[in-house]
Amino acid sequence: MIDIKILDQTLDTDYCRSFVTHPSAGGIVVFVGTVRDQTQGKPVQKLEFEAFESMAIKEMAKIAEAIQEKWDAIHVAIHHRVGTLDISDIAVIIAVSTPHRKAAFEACQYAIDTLKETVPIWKKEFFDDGEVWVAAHP
Amino acid sequence: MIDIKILDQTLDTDYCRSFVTHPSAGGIVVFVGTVRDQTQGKPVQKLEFEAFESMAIKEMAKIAEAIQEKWDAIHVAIHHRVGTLDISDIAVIIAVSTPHRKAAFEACQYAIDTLKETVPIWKKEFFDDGEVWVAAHP
Amino acid sequence: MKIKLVAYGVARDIINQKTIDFELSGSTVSDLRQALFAQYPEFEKLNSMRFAVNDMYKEEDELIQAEDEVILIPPVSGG
Amino acid sequence: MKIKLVAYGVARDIINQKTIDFELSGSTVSDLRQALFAQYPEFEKLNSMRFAVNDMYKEEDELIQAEDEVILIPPVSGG
Repeated sequence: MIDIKILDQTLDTDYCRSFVTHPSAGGIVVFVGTVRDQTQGKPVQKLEFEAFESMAIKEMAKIAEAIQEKWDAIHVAIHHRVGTLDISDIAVIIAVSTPHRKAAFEACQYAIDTLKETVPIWKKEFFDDGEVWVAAHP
Repeated sequence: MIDIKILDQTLDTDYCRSFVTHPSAGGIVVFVGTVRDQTQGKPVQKLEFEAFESMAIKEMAKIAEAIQEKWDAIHVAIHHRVGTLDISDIAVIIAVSTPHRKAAFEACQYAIDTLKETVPIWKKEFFDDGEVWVAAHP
Repeated sequence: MKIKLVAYGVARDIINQKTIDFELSGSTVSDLRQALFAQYPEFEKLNSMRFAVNDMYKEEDELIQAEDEVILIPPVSGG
Repeated sequence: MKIKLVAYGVARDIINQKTIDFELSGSTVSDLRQALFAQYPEFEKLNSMRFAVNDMYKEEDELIQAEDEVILIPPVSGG
């Protein structure tokens, strides 16, 4: 099964862990991305995430399907937060269960790496002296 | 910080995730090992875990310290269950936070691989027709 | 032909609005890129700009139809 | 010398009890291994057998003291 969500409220690690739990699973790997307090040494006050939701959901589903195809993943949950986040808030959760644990690590890492390249979600960092769309400019 | 526990009650994924959360963390990876319903095709009824607790705690702490040393892990939580477990129950949780996410995947995988080699904990599988200490014999 | 553009993130800041009607003389994504960058030179400074129609990324040589709503996708930064 | 052995997992099944007093003629882990395996040949069938004193694994050439409590550690299978 696949569970893809874009939410404007606190993400739930245990929900995702529970969703991917399966009697045949040999390993569950959960990646949790949280808001860092600085970017290259500059203190971050807060973040805003904006998504092109219909396409973001489809791109996340593509990642989940690719994982099921390539690593025989049993269940996959990908939840992404939007709206305003404070330091240490959870921005993304990716949970993967596989028959053998090595595959769960590889699949989960592939998922977060790919999400950061393909899913139309944008992060704006707020500093003391201004705001910046992350990764927009060189 | 390091949180090492051997518990005879349900392990808590969200506690471990929360424990390793840190404002400087770029990634949190949580491995959750659950009880599988079969071993090489033979249905498993339940499991029992037995630990040589004083040494198991120390060996788990060594793993956590090695992770902090080698991958600059910020916080590490390793919780292992003992006693009787049913199918899909959580046997082990390893949570690691690091400044950059790639390190969290590597460190967490190292931790579970090493735990399975060095930590004095033993698993007995119960089948319809008998019971077996896992990995004891070729 | 006239198409509708929808902008997210820094692309919305550059065109200064979420949606605009855009007069496109060519017919491919590449034509749109050139016309858009000519009108808003700030796009040149971005790390990348992609375009999507019907929730799918479009390659440079793909065609744009008159009724299409084209989404402007600047460098993504989720996760 | 007389030492105390404490057995876990399949090792406890083999010696049929959790702790025994064991008469050891040699002084190293290697000597203990030989004497123990001679008395309980079932140990030969295991994938591995390690020994620990004071919560630490002991190598084959390390010494065992008369007051030591030696833990028998058959193949571990945690996780």
